Amino acid sequence: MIQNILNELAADPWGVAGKWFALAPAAVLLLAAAAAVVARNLVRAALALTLSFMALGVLFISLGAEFLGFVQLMVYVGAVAMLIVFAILLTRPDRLRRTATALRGAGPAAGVVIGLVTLGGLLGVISTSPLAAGTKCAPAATAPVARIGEVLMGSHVAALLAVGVLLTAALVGAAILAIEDK
Amino acid sequence: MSEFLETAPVWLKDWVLGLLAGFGVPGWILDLVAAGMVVGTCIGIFLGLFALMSVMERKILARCQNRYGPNRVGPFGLFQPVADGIKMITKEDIVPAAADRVVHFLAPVVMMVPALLVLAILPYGRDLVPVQLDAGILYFFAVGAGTEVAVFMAGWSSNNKYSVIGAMRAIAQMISYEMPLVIAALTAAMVSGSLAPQAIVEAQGPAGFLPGWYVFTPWGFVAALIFYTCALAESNRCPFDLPEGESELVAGHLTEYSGFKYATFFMAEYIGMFAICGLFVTLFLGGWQAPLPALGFVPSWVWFFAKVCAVAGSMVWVRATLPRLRIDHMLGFAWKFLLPMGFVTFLAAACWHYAGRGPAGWLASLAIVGAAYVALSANFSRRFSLERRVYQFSE
Amino acid sequence: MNLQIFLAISAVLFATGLAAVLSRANAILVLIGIELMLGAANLNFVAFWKFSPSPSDLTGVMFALFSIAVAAAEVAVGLAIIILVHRRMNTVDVDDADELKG
Amino acid sequence: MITLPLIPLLPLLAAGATALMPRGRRGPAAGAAIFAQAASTLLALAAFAGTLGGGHDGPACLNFEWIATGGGTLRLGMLIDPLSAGMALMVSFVSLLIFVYSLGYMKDDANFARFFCFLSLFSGAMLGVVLSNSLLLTFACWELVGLASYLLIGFWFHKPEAAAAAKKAFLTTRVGDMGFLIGMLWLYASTGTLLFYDGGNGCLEASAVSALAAQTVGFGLAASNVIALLIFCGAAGKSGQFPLHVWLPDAMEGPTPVSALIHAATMVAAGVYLVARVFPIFAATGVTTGALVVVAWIGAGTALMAALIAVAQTDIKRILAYSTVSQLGFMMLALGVGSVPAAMAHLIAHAFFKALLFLGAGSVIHGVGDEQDVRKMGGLRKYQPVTFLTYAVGMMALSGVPFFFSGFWSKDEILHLAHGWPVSHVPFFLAGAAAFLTAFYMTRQMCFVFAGSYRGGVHPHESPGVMTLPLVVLALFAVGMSIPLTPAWPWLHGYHAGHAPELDLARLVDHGFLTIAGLSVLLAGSGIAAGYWLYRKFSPTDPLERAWAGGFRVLAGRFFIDELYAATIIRAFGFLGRAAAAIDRIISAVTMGAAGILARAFSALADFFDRMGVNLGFDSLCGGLKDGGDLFSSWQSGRVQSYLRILAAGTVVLLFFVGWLLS
Repeated sequence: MIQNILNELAADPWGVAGKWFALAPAAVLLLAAAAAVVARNLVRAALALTLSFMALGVLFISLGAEFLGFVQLMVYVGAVAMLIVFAILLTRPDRLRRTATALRGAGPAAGVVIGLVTLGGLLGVISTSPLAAGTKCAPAATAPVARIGEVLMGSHVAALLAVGVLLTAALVGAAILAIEDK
Repeated sequence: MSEFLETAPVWLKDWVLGLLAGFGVPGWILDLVAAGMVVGTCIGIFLGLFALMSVMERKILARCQNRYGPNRVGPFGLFQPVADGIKMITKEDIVPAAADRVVHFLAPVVMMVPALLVLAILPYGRDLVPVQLDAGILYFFAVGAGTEVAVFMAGWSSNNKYSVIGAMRAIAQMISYEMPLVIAALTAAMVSGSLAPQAIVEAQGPAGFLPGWYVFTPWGFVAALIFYTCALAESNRCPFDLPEGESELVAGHLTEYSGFKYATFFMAEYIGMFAICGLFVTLFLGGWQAPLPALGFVPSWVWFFAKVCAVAGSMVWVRATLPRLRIDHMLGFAWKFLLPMGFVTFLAAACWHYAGRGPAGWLASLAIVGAAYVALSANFSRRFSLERRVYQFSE
Repeated sequence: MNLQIFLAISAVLFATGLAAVLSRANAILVLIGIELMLGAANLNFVAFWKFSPSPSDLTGVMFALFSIAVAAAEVAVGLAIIILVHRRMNTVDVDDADELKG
Repeated sequence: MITLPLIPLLPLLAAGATALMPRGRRGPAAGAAIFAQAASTLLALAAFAGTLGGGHDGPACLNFEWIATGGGTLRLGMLIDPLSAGMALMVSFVSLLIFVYSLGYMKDDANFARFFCFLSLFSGAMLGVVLSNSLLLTFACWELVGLASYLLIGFWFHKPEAAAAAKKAFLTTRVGDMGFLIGMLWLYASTGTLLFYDGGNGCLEASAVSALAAQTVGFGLAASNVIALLIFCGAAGKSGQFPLHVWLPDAMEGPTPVSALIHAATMVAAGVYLVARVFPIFAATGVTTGALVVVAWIGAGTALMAALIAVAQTDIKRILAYSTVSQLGFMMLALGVGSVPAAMAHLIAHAFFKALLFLGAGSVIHGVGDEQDVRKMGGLRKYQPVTFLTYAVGMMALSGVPFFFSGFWSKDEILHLAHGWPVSHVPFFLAGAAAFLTAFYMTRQMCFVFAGSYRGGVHPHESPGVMTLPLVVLALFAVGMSIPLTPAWPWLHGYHAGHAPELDLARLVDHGFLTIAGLSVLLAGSGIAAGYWLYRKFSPTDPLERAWAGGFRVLAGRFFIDELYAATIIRAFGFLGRAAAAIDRIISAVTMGAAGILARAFSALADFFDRMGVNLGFDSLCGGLKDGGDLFSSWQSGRVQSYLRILAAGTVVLLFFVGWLLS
């Protein structure tokens, strides 16, 4: 295994480096996500989440979905992360109460165990699935902006309108929920 | 001669690469060198512009206020930025004891990164685009979103109430003004049918002997004004500089920064301002296109930077002219005036396009934006009608 | 670089989010977990699109795009609910909001 | 042709612009509404002029693709043909007059701008109904019209009666619209299109209609008949036909211009128009069978019933409202006996003189200080001369005074057609009785309002010019419309059929016509004479009430239909409630009894065990049960997260199980 990698490295160092470098965003993504989940400080969790969003966007871009990656950055980093930050600052717990961010007790442990079991199951399925083993990367798969526009305004136009309505409804609903009672 | 000047930067790069290839340097090193030359040139030019701007701003402000401005260091005070830089670097770097040290340190870095990243897609000249991106405009805004994170990091990590308030105000302002900014930018993208900056510039080529810049159409003029206003707000410039208002918030999220970190923030804000001016020029002022075809002998990149400097200079002028707004007025302006106006401009641009881009479209879009302006401004100004000032103790 | 790697990354991300949802007490962290799970799903969509036989249909990308839009709406409403709960009960701890206790 | 969509769009745009204006911008709001309405009237006039030439085969359509869904495309369209052009011109012109009138009537209302916004919305939606070439678009505009009607009836929502009336109107018409919706879906399922005319593929064109007629759905009914009856449910709701007429009189709680525009001239006629528009479906299996028979019977019955009720009402607007219901019944009767032109003739004539009557009533109400009870008026002839004269014109047109009033000719033609209906003669007699009563109650109202001496408190005055001008214009039309309606020069029939009419005075002395015309002159004359004789002197008790108090009370109580509905619904629910309570009692008695027996047996057993085995661990058993209860209770922790954990664990286990099953 290691010998294979070394041989490959000797043959085409730049290609191999590129290959591993392409997985760097994935590593950042997973580490940042883990940091967000275990953080004690809520704001740091939000910042780690922001980093993981950025890494996910970069991953999308490296997979050829440039437009989607930019949308991910714009929506999640520009809007969702900031919303979460605002929510954190607006709901600071009282100093007297427990901060309740610690990972303790049987319940949380059970949650972690369920997460791990799920992970095991998923990885097992992925490693044995014939679908995953057979397919190779299709380098031609890109999503040009013009094509996205055509698809969005063509066969998906009903969904686009529905999303517009949904977002408007969510905006109004969120405002009504969070508005101060006069 | 003009052809040579036009292609001189590209020629220079090719020459260096050819020289290196002649020495038998491997291909991946050549790639690195090519990228490094482009990046280095961009950063170098914009740092130079920043230095020039920092002194020119003070001198223009001084002119506007009937005084001299810096004139001690070097001829006409032109070496002032050097002195400032030395001062900034040698100052002590103070971190508050209660601060979150890691985030406090990272904030200026995170601030600087998007400011530099967005420079990659601007078309500086006919052949000078560092990265040709299909969705360049979207990239600009997507990467620009990182600035908000940086501001929040700076404000929160300082552990100081003024910093947090300043940061939250800055973020609220940026998010609010980002909407009309994007809408205004999208009108230009829609009309030129592309999100690629170079394609947008090419779509604004000369129409006969007149420039085909979008700012010379009714919808384009309005969209340019909206974009310009939002650009001022996005780069936290006067009259929208209240997040860092020194008289109310002791400089907001910058309160606890000093020395080189402060200089980094300062620099990032100025480079961000240049970048957004560059986008403004690209979208509405014809990018590197010469104003008149007859002036085409001047290299395109000269035109680009001339326009950027002119727009940046006008921002200084605005700063010297207008007072600072109140926060609710500022947010209300974005949501109740700029955003609806942006939507109407969108509609007007579509009308202009479907009416054949000729005089008919011109009149139709003029009518639409005119009617919307009258209706919206009447509605908006009614809420903020100024009352007659009463002098309580003067009688 | 094959599909499996991306599916594995997505699985780890999903499990991380699930663990957060099931074990963190703070409602905002629960929401963060949900966002991670949604991100994992989007990554799956994009990966399957990338390795699909007909990528020019853009099905996966479209699905991810709409899922991002829906997620944005979900975050807005979710955070509004959290703020409302905080205002009413002065807590953002999901375990403290147990008025339906048997 | 290309300007066709502008006719409904302009008022809609005006409504949108008015809605966005800040409160209290009265001038711009009214200006925008009236300007848009005037422009759309001009466009309608141009479209009407375009259809005048004749010789057109079929309607001119403007179809377009509205939205592309995954499987196919949904198409909408506009059309112009004599039917819709005449209706559009009438609607836009009457609307324009009523807009102008509202300037005066609503002058002092605080929500003046809102009123014009709603009026514009209504007018745009109504024109959409008229000009639509797709049942779907018709339905959408139909519901918009209903919304506008709801908003305008409840315009003075601070009055509880107005709010209740708005709700009643909305819900009652919704009952009919449900039928309409089902009919529309059925039509779409059977024909695959909702476009009326689409170059041979529309749902009203020969191929689709004959396919519908050939399809039998059960009880010997053709699909076309069932669909037609379902659509007629919607039309009956909107046009106030029995049994859905109850909302229309209550709708008079709205401002009077609204009553005139919506609840007399245009919206209530939309039902008639709808039936006329989809007439090919109604007539798919012939004009003397199927759905049209139902339409004719309901029309005739409604005409007589509403006329009877109108005789005993005292509210000036309610009398007119029941009269409207009655006249709509006439129109439905005309459609039922198979004549679209006759129905449209009466519709258009009625629109003008009924709008005139309502506006006149508004002028009266305005003049006597918002009093609506006719017993408290009287002698207004002297104080409001213009209103009196125009009102008299409207009254004579409605009563069918011969020769110079449009109502005479259109009603006469309906009577004539009903007489010639091969199915039954009963509707003809019902309609004749209704015509007599119409003349009677209108005379009664005139006597109450304008004759005698003034009995009210406020000093009456004539209304301003902006209100009387529309009255005069409408009065001219009420008279002038008689010209294109005479059988001697049947212009309207020719217009609908697409050829030029010719003058033939011989038709006036045709034997069949003379009989019916003579009869109808007799009916109108005797109605007026009876009314004048009974009411020439005012008395606080109605002469009819003195003659037969019981019958009068039934009429004044509107046949107690409202009460009947309330009683049946309340009784149905009451019965359900009592039944549920009874079942509850039985079950609880049985279970309690059984539980009592069991408990007694158990207590005996417990007593036994208590004595015999307290020390054998019974206490510990109780403790165990309690612990079990606590355990179960603690599962109901109320904590979302623990529920989630269990859910997730269950899902994971299930997934593994399914995976194991599959592998």
